[in-house]
Amino acid sequence: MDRMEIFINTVKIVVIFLMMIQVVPLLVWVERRGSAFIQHRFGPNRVGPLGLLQLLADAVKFINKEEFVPAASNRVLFYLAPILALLPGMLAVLAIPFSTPFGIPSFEFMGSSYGPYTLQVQGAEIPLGIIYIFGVSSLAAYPVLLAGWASSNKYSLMGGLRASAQTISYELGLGMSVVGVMMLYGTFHLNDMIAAQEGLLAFRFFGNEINLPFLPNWGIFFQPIGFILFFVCIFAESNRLPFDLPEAEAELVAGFHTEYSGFKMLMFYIGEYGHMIVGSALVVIFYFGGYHIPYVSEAGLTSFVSQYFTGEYLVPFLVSFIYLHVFILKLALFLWIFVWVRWSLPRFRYDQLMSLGWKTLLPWSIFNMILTTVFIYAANAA
Amino acid sequence: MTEAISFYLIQFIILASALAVVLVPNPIYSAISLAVSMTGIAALFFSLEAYFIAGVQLVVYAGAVMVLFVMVVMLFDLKKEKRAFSRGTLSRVLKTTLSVLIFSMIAGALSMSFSELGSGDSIAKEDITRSIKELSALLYTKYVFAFEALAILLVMVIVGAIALAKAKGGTHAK
Amino acid sequence: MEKIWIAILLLSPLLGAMINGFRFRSQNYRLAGSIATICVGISFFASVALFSKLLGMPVESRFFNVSFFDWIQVGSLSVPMAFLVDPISIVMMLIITGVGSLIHLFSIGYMSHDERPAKYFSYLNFFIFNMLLLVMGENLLIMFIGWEGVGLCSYLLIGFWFTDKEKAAAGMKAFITNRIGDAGLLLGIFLLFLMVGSLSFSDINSAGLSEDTGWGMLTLALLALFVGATGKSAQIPLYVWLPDAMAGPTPVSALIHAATMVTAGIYMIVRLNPIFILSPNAMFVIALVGALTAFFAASMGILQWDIKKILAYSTVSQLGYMFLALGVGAFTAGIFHVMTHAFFKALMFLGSGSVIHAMHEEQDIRKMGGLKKYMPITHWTFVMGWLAIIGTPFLSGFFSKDEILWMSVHSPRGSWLLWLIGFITAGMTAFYMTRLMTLTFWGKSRVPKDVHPHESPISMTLPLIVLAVLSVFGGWLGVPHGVSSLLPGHIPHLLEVWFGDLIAPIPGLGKANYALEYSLMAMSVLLAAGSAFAAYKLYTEKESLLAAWVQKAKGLHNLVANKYFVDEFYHARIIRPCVEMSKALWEFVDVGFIDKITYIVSNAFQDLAKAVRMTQNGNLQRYALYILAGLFVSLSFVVWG
Amino acid sequence: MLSSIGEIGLNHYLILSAALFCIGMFGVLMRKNALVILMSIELMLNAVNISFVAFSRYQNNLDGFVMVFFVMAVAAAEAAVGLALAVAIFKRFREINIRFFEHLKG
Amino acid sequence: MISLVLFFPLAIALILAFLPKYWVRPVALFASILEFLFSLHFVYHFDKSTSALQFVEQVAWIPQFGISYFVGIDGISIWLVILSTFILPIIILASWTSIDDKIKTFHISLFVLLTAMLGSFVAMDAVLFYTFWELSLIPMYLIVGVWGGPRRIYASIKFFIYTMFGSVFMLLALISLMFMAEQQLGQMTSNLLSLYQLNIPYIEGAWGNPQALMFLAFALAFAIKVPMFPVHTWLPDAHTEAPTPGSVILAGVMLKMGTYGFLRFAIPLFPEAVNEFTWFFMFLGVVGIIYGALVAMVQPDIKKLVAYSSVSHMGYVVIGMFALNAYGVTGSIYQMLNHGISTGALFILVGMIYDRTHTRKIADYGGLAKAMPIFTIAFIIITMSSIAVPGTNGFIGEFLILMGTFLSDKAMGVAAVVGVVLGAAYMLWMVKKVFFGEAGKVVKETKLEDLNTRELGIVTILIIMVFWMGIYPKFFLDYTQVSVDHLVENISSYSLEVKVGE
Repeated sequence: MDRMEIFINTVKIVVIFLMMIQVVPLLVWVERRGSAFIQHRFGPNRVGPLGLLQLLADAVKFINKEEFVPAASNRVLFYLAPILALLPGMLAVLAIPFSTPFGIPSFEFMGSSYGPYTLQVQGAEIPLGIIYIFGVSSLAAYPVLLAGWASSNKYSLMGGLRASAQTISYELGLGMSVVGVMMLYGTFHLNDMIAAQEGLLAFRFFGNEINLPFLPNWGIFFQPIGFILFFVCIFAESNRLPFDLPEAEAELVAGFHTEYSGFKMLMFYIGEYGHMIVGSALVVIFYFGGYHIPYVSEAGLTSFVSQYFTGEYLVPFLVSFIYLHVFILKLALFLWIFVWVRWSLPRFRYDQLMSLGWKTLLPWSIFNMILTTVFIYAANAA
Repeated sequence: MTEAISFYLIQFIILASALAVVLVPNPIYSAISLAVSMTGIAALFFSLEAYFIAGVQLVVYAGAVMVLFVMVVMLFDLKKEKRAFSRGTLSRVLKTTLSVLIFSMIAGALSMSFSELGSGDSIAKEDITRSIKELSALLYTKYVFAFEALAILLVMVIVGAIALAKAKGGTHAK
Repeated sequence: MEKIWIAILLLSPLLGAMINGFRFRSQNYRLAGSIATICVGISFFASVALFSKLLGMPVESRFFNVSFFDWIQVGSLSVPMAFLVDPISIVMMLIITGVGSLIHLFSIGYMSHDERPAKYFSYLNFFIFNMLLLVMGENLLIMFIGWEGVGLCSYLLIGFWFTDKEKAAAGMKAFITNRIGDAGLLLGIFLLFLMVGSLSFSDINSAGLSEDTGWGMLTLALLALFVGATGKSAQIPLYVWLPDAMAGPTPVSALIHAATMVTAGIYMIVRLNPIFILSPNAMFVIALVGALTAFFAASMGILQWDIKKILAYSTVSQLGYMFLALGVGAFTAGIFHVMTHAFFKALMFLGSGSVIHAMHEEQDIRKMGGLKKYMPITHWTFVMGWLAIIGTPFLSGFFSKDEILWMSVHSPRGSWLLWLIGFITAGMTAFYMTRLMTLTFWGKSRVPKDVHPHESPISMTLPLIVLAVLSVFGGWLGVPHGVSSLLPGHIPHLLEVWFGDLIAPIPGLGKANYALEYSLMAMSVLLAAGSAFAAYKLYTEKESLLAAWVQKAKGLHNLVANKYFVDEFYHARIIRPCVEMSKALWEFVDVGFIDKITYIVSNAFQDLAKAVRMTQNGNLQRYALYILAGLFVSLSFVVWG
Repeated sequence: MLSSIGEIGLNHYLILSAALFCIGMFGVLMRKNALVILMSIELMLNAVNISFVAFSRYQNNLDGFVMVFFVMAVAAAEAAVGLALAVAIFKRFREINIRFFEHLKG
Repeated sequence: MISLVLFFPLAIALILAFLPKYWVRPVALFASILEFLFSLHFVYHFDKSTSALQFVEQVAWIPQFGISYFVGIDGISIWLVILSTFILPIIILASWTSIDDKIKTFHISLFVLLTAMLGSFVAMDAVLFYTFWELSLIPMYLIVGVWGGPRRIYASIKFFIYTMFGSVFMLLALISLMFMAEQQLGQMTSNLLSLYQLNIPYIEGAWGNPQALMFLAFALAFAIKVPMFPVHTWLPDAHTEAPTPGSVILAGVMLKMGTYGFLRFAIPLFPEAVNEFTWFFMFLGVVGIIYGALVAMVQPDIKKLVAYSSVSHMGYVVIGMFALNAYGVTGSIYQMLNHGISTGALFILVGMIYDRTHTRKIADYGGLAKAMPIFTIAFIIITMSSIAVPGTNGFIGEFLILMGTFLSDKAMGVAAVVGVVLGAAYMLWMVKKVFFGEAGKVVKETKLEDLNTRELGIVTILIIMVFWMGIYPKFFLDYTQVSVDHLVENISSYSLEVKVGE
């Protein structure tokens, strides 16, 4: 790994990070427009076409707002919390594979030659993707907690405690529901998982090959229960409705970020949306074939592209490009579901939330795990 | 070289935050420093190519245990302590001296026995997935008894912790 | 055949005891008394049967030795459950069952007002059983069963009215005093076993032990046995229990404390006479103790006011005579006196019982007097007993007592001193018995107004009559040679003939000097008559004179009236120190010393523990420091070691 | 001595581990606050974990990893109970001084 | 068969743990009777003509040290085994109503205790013996400490520490014996039969005299258990504070473990030392007899009086044993049984009256005979057995002991005979105060009921035993005779054989 590659990778990571940040205002817009759509009203439509420039206006507002810090607060932590809030989402997104890798031909720069390189459309190819993501996102409890405490406000503290408790509780269900997926694909590697979902539905059952060519070979067909559990947990993890107890307006004003305003508030938003993105991306990867197109294999796509374009580097790049958009499309769909759900379902009570987490999701995920084990055994039994 | 740099960086973070844990009089900073330290240790494991362990370290320690600590500290609303250290000049001197002495003894002993332990060259990079499979195989065969014992321990701990936390203050209850 | 007779003989009273024992709550005194009396009657019948069998056997083998089963067998000690019926034991058996059945009969009437007659008869039957074991035992150990058994029954019967503390205490006193004697007896048994290697009477008597003129082992053994005898037969120094034993029902006093149990010691010595004869020193001690007991007991009897106590001291005194006889080697005379004494003393006790019954449990002779007219049968039978005991010529007491006095002079083991004591005692006996008669039956009536004396029922008077007859004529079984030579038809000394070889002859016994014997006899008859007359006079007409004498010899009177302060002496010098010492042992040795040592040791450990505990003050960080120090030390070994 | 600064070997990890351990130990010994003591214990446990992983990695042996798992599980358990104890103590004394545990002596 | 008898109670203890409370008593009673019937197997199949060990079972336990599970019965131990199993149903019956707290634990303790006691009597391996010996402490400790009187904790700890103190020395001596076995036999062993073969050096008059030291170490442990004179003070406290069944089992069986230990271990293992110290132990025994009797005389508490009488009675057992002749040894074995029956019965009777009046102060009683005639009769019969009136069991034992003692040492014999008198004195004194005289305080105040059927049953069984053993002792003595003869004849080179064909 030479310096240039490091440089390229750094640039790539920065780009991915920036992309994630840029998605946030977009999502805010979607959220507001979407909620208006669902509630049969207009939403922001004054600034720019379709109100798209509202995002910019908001950004300006955020930046220019007064820096308000409660007098009794712990200043260090008060500032630290929003910064930390960015971290989990940011780090987790690095491990998401958005598309197939493509090559970069060798080139000369400043008198020395570099390359050729293979570029992953992914922050870093981390060997144990899932573990890494879980590990990093488990840190998400801190900012909330710190923010709540540092604000020196009862509502904030309550919100922070609720949030962290919720995060920890649902992390269990989350982790357990994914175990099924891991067992199914026999790997922690996200790329391998995506690769395994290529093509049409085929599996073994008591040693018999069974093909169902009318369906794509997606995880959801193998893990329906796991999918539901995982999806629910993702909602809870990202503190969104119907699990937004930490910031339940009616009870806690705005929970842990009651005292936050302006840019710091924005950072919490970024963190939250980052979670949504990572969660949606994981759903796509685990259960919906990642960047793969249904009924179209990678080889098929390559040959299709090769019909119109040639070039050792160009074709993979284009394939990668197509896959990237397929992935983004799928991602967007799930992000929309997030928004949809938010405006459709009422909020749980806190005890209902906890009992749902511990008494429903966790047992079911364990049941799913056992079921998966049995099926895997059945599949290989001859 | 990169390895060395990253090692020293991580090492610096770990030790600095560990010292902060011990020395900072405010428990909340201690807790946060510890979380940082844990994350640093996870990074160290990562650099040692123990990815799974690193992930678990993050999930268990940084993600769960330390959150609990922070929560408890916050619940009790512990402020900066006036006297963070226990009393007794003699015992303080003794404790400090002994800690330092023991560290220097271990370090000295390690340095002197450097050649015997071999260097990092012998690291064989392995297929990580396979190594995790081996790890789990080991866990469920050779160490299965310990594993089951651990399960029992955890159940007992759950019960015990709940009982303790729910207790009304025992015989000292006012 | 004789096995069955013996079994019947023994088991019949036991069966009676058990029947009455299991229905001890019963108040039906007639049924209980009948059962008991019949059971003893059966025994008596069996005794007679055995007696007649013995009569029909040749002299050399005139005994039954019947073994039922092996009782104890350890090492070379083999004790069979065996019984010996020979001329000596048959005499005792006849006395026991005969007098016993009469007393049982008497008891039916006597106990008619009692709450627990069945229990009483059960005890009484059990006593008979034990007494039979005592006399029939073929070896010392069987005898010992009976020996302790009669003690037990005596204890139970003395304390029969246990709600009275005094009576319970009297029972206990009897048992414990007897126990002291028993301890001696046990030692004697051990010594004999050591010397002979067997406990069987026949083995011991025919072991061929050599004469012990000094104070050798044999003498010691015999003295140990004699200690046992002093306990059971109430001799100095262990006689104290017998007067107190009068706390029991009067028939009990008659049966146990006059006729049978107290003679066990005499029986035992007679049983072992061939070896007793071998030790002159032991014999002398026995004679001396017997003579002294006779004397002192008689003197104490003079000043008693309790009718039964007088009889009790009289019994002790008469027992002293018997031991005197044994001590001088006149074993036959001893047994003879046992027999006659059984008759007249039982008679007098039963008579006194009749009186007491009539007087509603009043025993003080100062509150009696003139009872003659109220209860003529009792009076006349009592007169027979009185005459017998004071030695009226040709009545039973005369023959036996004078034989003893004569033998104490005549026998080479005897001496004039012994005779003198016996002679004076005979005078005193006449005195106090006459005093008793005078105050009780004759003279003015001092009976309280609310008491109406009456004659007892036939079941009580019948035994009196039978015993009176026996008291009068019983002496003819042992007519002394001297007297016999005077009498027409030469009635021989039947007992002597009957015992034959069983009684070892006294070595060196010379030819009898009949003249001396006659004169001694005359002297004692005169003395008895004189003192009897004096007593009558003093207690009927010359009471002022008596009072003056008492006034003059105040100290002596006081001493004698208080029984020489022996009880007080025992209490103050033996029992109390013993208890005090025990208390001291408990408080100072057990609690004060041994426990204290353990406390000191344990406190030392506790203090040490306290010191160590300072390191365990609960300070967790201190603990951690210890761990660290340990780690440091062990690491030091690794690094520098 | 260390052969070179640049080359990272097993000893580096071990010394790091030792340092971390001693820091934790120092905390256990010196701090008054029971919570901080618990944290220090976590530090010590992690120090042990580091040396386990390092050994395991350098000796090509997976047993060390397994041990790390166990250590972690036990540490988590210890933290749970320790915190519950701290809560109990806090309820009583409104403070979490380690000296209050002395009241537990019988 | 021994193992069955030995571990059946343990199994029952386990079963009891899982039974509902109201089943515990009936099951325990039934099991204890069954156990007694099992143990009668030994009586029926015992070969009286040999001194060899019978019913032997041997399984290696810790073969590295030559320790084995080795059990057997001979004439010395057979009746003690039967006594233990005989006492248990009686105890369970006697505690039927008096123990109403934690009955399950109580019965479990009883059964475990039975196993421990039986184990000590049948163990023919020194380490096995030691194991059972120590095991017996724990249930007894619990029985005294949990169900005892007001000062139960003090008493139980005193009991425990005293006994433990002695046992430690025994363990030391035991270990050195095993090492000696390694030197002499080439292999470590704790098999008693092998240990008998050892030639333990005896150096006359030397302080480091190994045999004497080992003997004293063993003797200390046994003497404390017996208990002999200077180390007896735990007994009155333990007896007074223990509940009735505890006292019964303590007096009835546990004390015998000490005297049995003397007979099985101390005497045959160390013949020269025994020779040297015989006078000393006889002296202590005699002191114990007289001292116990004297101190019993002034006790204000019935139970304490009976406890001191135990000291006195056990003194007889000790002197009988050290007489080292057939009479003495037989007598002391017999006296162990007697003491078990009669002192046990006394404790049961005292317990019965205590249940009714809740006082044991002699001064509170008086005139009880009027209120409870049957009880009185029973008590007096047992008293007679205790003071060794002929015809009862006590006489046979005491007579043989006194005779044996007298034959071996006259002075001791004479002194011991004094105890006979004192024994009668304190018992009768107590009987007089409690049963006779006018009605005392509690007798007046309490409505006393005479013995009920259950109590009468217990007492009747015991009284039958009293008379059976007193009237036909041959039945019992026949079993012990050969073994005892073998012991006293070969005292300097004792050895035991295992019955051939086992």
